[in-house]
Amino acid sequence: GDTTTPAASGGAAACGNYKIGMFGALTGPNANLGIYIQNGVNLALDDYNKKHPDCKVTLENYDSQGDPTQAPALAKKAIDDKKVVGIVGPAFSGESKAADPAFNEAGLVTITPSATNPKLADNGWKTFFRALGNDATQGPAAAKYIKDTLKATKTFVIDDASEYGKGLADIVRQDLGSQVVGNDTIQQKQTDFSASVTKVTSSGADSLFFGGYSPEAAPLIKQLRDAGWKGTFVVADGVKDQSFIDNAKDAAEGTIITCPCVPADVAPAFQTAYKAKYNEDPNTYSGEGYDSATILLDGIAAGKDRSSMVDFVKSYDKKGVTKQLKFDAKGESADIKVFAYKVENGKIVSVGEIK
Amino acid sequence: MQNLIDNFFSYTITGLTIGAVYALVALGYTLVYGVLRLINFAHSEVFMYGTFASLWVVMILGGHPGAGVGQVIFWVAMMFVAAMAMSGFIAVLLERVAYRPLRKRNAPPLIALISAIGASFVLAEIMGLRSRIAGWVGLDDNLREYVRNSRNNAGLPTIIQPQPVFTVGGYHVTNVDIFVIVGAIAIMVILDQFVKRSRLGRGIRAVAMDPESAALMGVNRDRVIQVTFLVGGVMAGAAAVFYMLKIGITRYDAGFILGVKAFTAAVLGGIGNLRGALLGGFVLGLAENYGSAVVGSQWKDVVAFVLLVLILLFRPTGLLGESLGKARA
Amino acid sequence: MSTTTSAPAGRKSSSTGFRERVNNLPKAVKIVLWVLFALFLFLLPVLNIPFITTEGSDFGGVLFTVATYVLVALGLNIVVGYAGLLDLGYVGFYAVGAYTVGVLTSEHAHLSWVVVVPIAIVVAMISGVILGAPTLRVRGDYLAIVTLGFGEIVRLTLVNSEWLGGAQGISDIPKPPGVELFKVPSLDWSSGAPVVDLDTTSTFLKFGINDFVPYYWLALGIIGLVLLFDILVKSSRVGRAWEATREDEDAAELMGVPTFRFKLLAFALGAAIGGLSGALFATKAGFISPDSFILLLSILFLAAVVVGGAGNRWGVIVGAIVVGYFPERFREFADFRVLVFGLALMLLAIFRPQGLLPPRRTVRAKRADERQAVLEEGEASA
Amino acid sequence: MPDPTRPATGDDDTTTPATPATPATPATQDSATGSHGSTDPEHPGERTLADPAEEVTEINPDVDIAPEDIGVPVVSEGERLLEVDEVTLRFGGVVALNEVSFHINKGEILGLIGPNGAGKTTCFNVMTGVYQPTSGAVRYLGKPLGKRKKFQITKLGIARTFQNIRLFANMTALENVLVGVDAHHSTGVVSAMFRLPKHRREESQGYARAMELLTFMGLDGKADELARNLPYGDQRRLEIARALATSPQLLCLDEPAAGFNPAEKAKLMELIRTIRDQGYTVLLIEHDMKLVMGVTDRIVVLEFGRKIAEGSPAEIRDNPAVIAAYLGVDEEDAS
Amino acid sequence: MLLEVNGLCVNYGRIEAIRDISFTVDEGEIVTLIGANGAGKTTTMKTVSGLRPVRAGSVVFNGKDITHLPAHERPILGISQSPEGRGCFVGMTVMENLDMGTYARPDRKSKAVKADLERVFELFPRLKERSNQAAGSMSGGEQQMLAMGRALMAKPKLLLLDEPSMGLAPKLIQQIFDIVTEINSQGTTVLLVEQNAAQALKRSHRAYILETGEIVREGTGKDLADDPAVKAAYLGGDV
Ligand SMILES: Nc1ncnc2c1ncn2[C@@H]1O[C@H](COP(=O)(O)OP(=O)(O)OP(=O)(O)O)[C@@H](O)[C@H]1O
Ligand SMILES: Nc1ncnc2c1ncn2[C@@H]1O[C@H](COP(=O)(O)OP(=O)(O)OP(=O)(O)O)[C@@H](O)[C@H]1O
Ligand SMILES: CC(C)C[C@H](N)C(=O)O
Ligand SMILES: [Mg+2]
Ligand SMILES: [Mg+2]
Repeated sequence: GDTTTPAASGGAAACGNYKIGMFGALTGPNANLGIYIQNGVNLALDDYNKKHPDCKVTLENYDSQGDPTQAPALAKKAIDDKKVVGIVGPAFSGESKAADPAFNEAGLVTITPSATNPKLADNGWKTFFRALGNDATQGPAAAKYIKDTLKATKTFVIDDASEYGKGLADIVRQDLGSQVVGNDTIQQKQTDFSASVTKVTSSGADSLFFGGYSPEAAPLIKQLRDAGWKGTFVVADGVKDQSFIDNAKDAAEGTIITCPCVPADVAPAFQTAYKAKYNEDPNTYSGEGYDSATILLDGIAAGKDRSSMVDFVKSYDKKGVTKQLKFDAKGESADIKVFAYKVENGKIVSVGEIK
Repeated sequence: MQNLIDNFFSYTITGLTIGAVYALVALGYTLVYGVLRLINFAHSEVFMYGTFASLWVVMILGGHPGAGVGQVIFWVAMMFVAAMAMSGFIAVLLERVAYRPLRKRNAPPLIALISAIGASFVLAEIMGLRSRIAGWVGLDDNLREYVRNSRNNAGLPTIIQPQPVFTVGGYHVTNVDIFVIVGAIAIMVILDQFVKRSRLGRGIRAVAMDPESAALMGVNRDRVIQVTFLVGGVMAGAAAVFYMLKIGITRYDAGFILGVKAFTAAVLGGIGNLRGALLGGFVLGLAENYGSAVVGSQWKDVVAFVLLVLILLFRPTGLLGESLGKARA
Repeated sequence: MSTTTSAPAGRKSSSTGFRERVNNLPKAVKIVLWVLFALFLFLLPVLNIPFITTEGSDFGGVLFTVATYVLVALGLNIVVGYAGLLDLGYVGFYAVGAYTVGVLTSEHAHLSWVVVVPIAIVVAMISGVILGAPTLRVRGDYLAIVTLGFGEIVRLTLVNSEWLGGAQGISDIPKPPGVELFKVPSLDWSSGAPVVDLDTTSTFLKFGINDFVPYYWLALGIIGLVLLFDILVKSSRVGRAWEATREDEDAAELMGVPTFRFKLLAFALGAAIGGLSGALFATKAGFISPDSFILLLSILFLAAVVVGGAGNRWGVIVGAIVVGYFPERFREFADFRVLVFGLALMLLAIFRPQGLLPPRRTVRAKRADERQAVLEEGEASA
Repeated sequence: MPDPTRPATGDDDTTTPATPATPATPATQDSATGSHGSTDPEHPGERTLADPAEEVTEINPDVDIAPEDIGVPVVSEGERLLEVDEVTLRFGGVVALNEVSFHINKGEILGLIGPNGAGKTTCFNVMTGVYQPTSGAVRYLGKPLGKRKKFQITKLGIARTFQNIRLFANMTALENVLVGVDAHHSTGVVSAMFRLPKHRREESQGYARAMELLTFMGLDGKADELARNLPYGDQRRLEIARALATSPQLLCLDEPAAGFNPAEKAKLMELIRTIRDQGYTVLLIEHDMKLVMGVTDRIVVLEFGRKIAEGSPAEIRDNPAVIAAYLGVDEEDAS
Repeated sequence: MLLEVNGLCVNYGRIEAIRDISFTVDEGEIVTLIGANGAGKTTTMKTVSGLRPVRAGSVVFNGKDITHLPAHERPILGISQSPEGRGCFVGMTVMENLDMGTYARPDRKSKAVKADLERVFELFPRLKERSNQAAGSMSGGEQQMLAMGRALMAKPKLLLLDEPSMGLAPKLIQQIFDIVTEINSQGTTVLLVEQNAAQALKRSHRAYILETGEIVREGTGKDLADDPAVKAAYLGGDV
């Protein structure tokens, strides 16, 4: 956009040496999801710094490993760093719930490119913004896909008891109604799913929805396939991660993944730039990460600091690479789309928007 | 409950397979507890290294689904060799580094537990940081595959395609199920005989009960302890192979929970008692599965621990009783 | 620990010579030293002393964490150090304390913090009795696994119970009521020499979300009280009964010690202190979930007690500082910090097998052992 | 000797450390020689032997260690204190006690003898609540002990020592005795926490009594030594002190002279008499006939879990059944 | 000379338990050490069997310097000890304990072992009766028999007996001394520690008297037994 502003031309004196924060899992089992986002954010920074070579903005990483218990301390660290004017993240729903109260109290803006639990927006946090659709739309979309596209009639639903996984699975359960033939809950870090496998196979389900992340999804489907279960495995954005396929190997084939993230080809210019930098296609939430960072960078360019950033984001309304970037009163994205993906020949490919 | 009745055999078979893994790992706890009277906290990592060894050997040999019988047998045999060697080695190393120095300093048993915990962290973290560590060594690109995403899961290709062999009560018992259960029992029978026939068993018990008198009988304590760790490690290696065949995925922290379970199994059966470990492993595996069926998978571990508490209340030294005696009042 | 390098803190020093010298000082001087030491502890979070202050994470928060570890270690020391009961599930009581606060102030009721903390202590104590009454008959190492099971049962119950907030936990735990008495400015060392930074202040005692220092002060005060309690109880018949039970349960019983009752008492007191610590944790965090109460924490707590010197309260405090502070201090090792921490535990175990500050009797025995080792090795190598 | 005004605590830091009771002598070779016997190192064979009495720690029979009033009904001298009534105890196939009956009168020293494995220690175990008899009963002051716990029985006034020493190895001698004294104290957490008067009174009285007992047993110089560092003989004596500390009516000694040489045994014999004279009743298991005959008023003989004889020492010495079962033919040698 | 101890010094920390003691045991002898509590008898025994490290001096067995040989290698050479306090493996049965005695015997699989077992059972019928009872639940005296039996099962060249009569009934004490004499006559050399000094001296070829860690007198058993000073000090003279 046209972001040449007085602040930037004001030279080094007015330059705030601002930083933006990236809050999410950069290491640990879910690191891929964080890194996809971080890549997008970095790209936005590159763009900005190219335009403002005399007043660069730097990125500060807050690696939560996706662990809610580590989140509050990291939030505190970000808050104490007065140069940080906005946060992209927290990436996961669990850690958002743990960290956002502190951000709210400190008045530090957070734009999450990926945390999808609907309840996050209900806390009245002034600093909370979500640059994508939440699970209140993803859940029904998944249910719709199962019913209408897969034409499945018996669905088993499993969740991982996490803020995200359970929240999403419950919505799916509700939408599928009587079609749900069984439920189960597993634990994060669990590896032996034999009991769940027995339940699924004996229920006669032709499809299984799993609300959770890839470290559990991979062994779950592997053990299901080993036990001879032939139905369709449906998961959501938490499993849209290359490591799912790396680990489940052949068992991953045919898995349906829903995601409120746009496919790479929706924004060709972004796709090209991304590919040039990282030598691969943009992945889950890379575009959303780019957009979220861009909003904050636009704010910096407009001379906003930490305290004035909230209002800037609130009134933001521009076209980003993924969608029209605009937030409602609760901080939710105004423009919402959910897409379906499928695992084919060891790749996650888009099969179009779920409408 | 209805679920359990309907799928009783299914839960039984899956319970037995995972129980077999618990039992083999439990042996390591029980053996070491037998000589040193301490919980070898790092035994779970000994097991975890075995899972990686068995995984890597399949990767090196290019294991893939749908191969011929001969090839599969070769792969599986190599998995055992690699895992047992790796786990045995780690166990012996552990004894050297984390326990022997303490023994030489007459450290109280609790501090040995701390040393073991430290060793457990170190071993797990080394595996979890293998990509970083490999980076320093300037790793050849060919090896990238082995260290990629070192904190995430690593999956084994399905080299044995599970095939139903026969059906009980509506459940198809697969070749993998049979292999795991029969294999584990066979290994344990061999171990039991080995310990009984060789002087090792007597040596272990003697050292545990009275190290001074044992020395007077000519028992070499250091050697007995070392062999004990080795045997425990080799058993964990075997368990690792069965685990990989059944579960198919491992991770740098995969040992932790399994270790807790296996130790529970050892206590359940009567710690220090080899057959107790076997029984404890199977009982725990079954209880978990039956429990999951009745009250839901999320309560699986709760069922296991409640069972443990109940059994200990009624049989304070485990199902088969411990084989370590106490002096009388 | 680095704090012991400063003057009065040296009381913790393991050098008996130093300790004797301190003990021989006139009473007035001792009191002054103690007061200075207390003042130092009070100001520690705002002094921002280079090297000691953690770069990676907020120092006030780290100090608070260390303080909860110290509290937990004092409680666990009663169980493990005094009564000799190996408890691998201590985090269970910590969780009970935290969740009592969570449930009664946020999830299902909105009672005042001041009311809830005593309730949390009592609930934790009751849970200690409930766990102890049936299981304390189980001996030695079996108890370890039973308690471990208890810790896991508590955690899994939290995960799976909707009523307790499930895996998502409980948020919006209110802050304790504060009084704003005075502001304490902090020191800024960025220019090399300390400069008083009037902009960064902590208010005594205003409990907010983003200033952890007042929580540290609160915890410090509570530690003082618990310490006093510990000293008084240990030096009584109760302390001797624990010790006798630990040494030889049958013999103790035959000498008239109702060992079961005393073990249960140790369990209950330990649990109460653990619960208190958990309550503090919940208060400061404002958000608790089952992930905060994993088995690993029990093990770290135990490590604090053993590494410090089970049975010696000053030792376990040092141990708690090591276990609570080092992982934060090691943040610069980033990914390698758990590895470094593990190595540190192993090295501590090997080079301080009796703990950093072993109990008095072990010190004595150790000195004899060392001399013996020297004599024997001297000959063996000759 | 430690300052008697010092509160008796086992704590590390609340009290100023007492000066060590036995100053540590440096471990140099020369400083340790020459304190015993003669010193000509060239001719060890020429040495005069040390006076054996010098080797034995002096006890102080004059110290008043009479049992404290613990609320047990007073029985007068000669009345029945404890009665073992038709007690049978089986361990699987082994009948350790077979309908054994005997009684102990207040103020006497009763010997319990018999071949190895006859059931003597088991008898102690039944009397102190370690085992429950399969049938029969143990009556104390006329009331059956029933299912009372071990510590309750101790509080009623039965105390014992162990055949294999079982001290609290890592506590000091003083602390060991204090644990025994504590048996009749009741301070709990609350009174300790607020240092209530009851607590202070019990602590100071307990400390005084413990020191008295140590002095009586000749161990006052070793009050601050760890039990495990004491020589064997001192450990045996400390066991007796600890048992006496519980203010028992009945003191049961299980082979207290095992491992002692004749001179030491003689001392012990004196000691046991003195203990009785201070108002205790003593039940003694011992294999050394000289000791048993010399000190006991009455003897009960067990064999294979059965009582085979009972009577005065002189009667027992001449009882043919006892000779056959226990003493053996060459009686002179055995003593 | 089967055993030769030269200038031996052993410490427990700063306590010098034995100082510069020297003695010898000839093949086929019974040699007794007597002395008061804490004189250092047990320490001497433990040093010979390797349980205590030596500070100075040497131990030579059968011409071989074994001063620093680990304890567990000494049974192989033919040294066996029945320790003070018995040291039975409490959780093992009586039978298993006796089995442990043969642990280091080169001929442990031969028939000789069976014969030795019969012999031990003959000496101590109680052990045969209770061969499946846990050693820890045996009475004190029964455990003493077991310790002795276990040492015999090792068929040593040199048998170290530390207070074998402790806790035994008078009749059995008699028997123990008979056994010692008998196995000695069959060729086993015995080093004996006894508080029952009168008996021990009567049965032994030679004896040493230990006082506070030093040897203060030596002589034939008979000479010492007749020595009035020894009588007064250790034989319970006229007490
Ligand atoms: N727990 C037990 N299980 C089996 N048998 C036992 C048990 N306790 C004791 N016995 C047996 O009961 C008998 C009596 O033992 P006890 O210890 O009372 O003998 P004792 O008279 O004290 O002998 P000693 O003089 O050798 O000490 C012995 O044969 C012993 O083996
Ligand atoms: N483990 C130990 N630690 C410290 N000192 C010890 C230890 N064992 C023995 N001693 C000391 O060493 C000295 C010699 O003890 P030792 O046991 O050899 O004597 P002993 O002649 O066998 O006596 P007893 O007749 O009591 O068996 C004694 O002073 C004793 O206190
Ligand atoms: C990165 C995403 C997969 C995170 C997920 N949508 C959550 O809410 O936790
Ligand atoms: Mg006995
Ligand atoms: Mg001795």
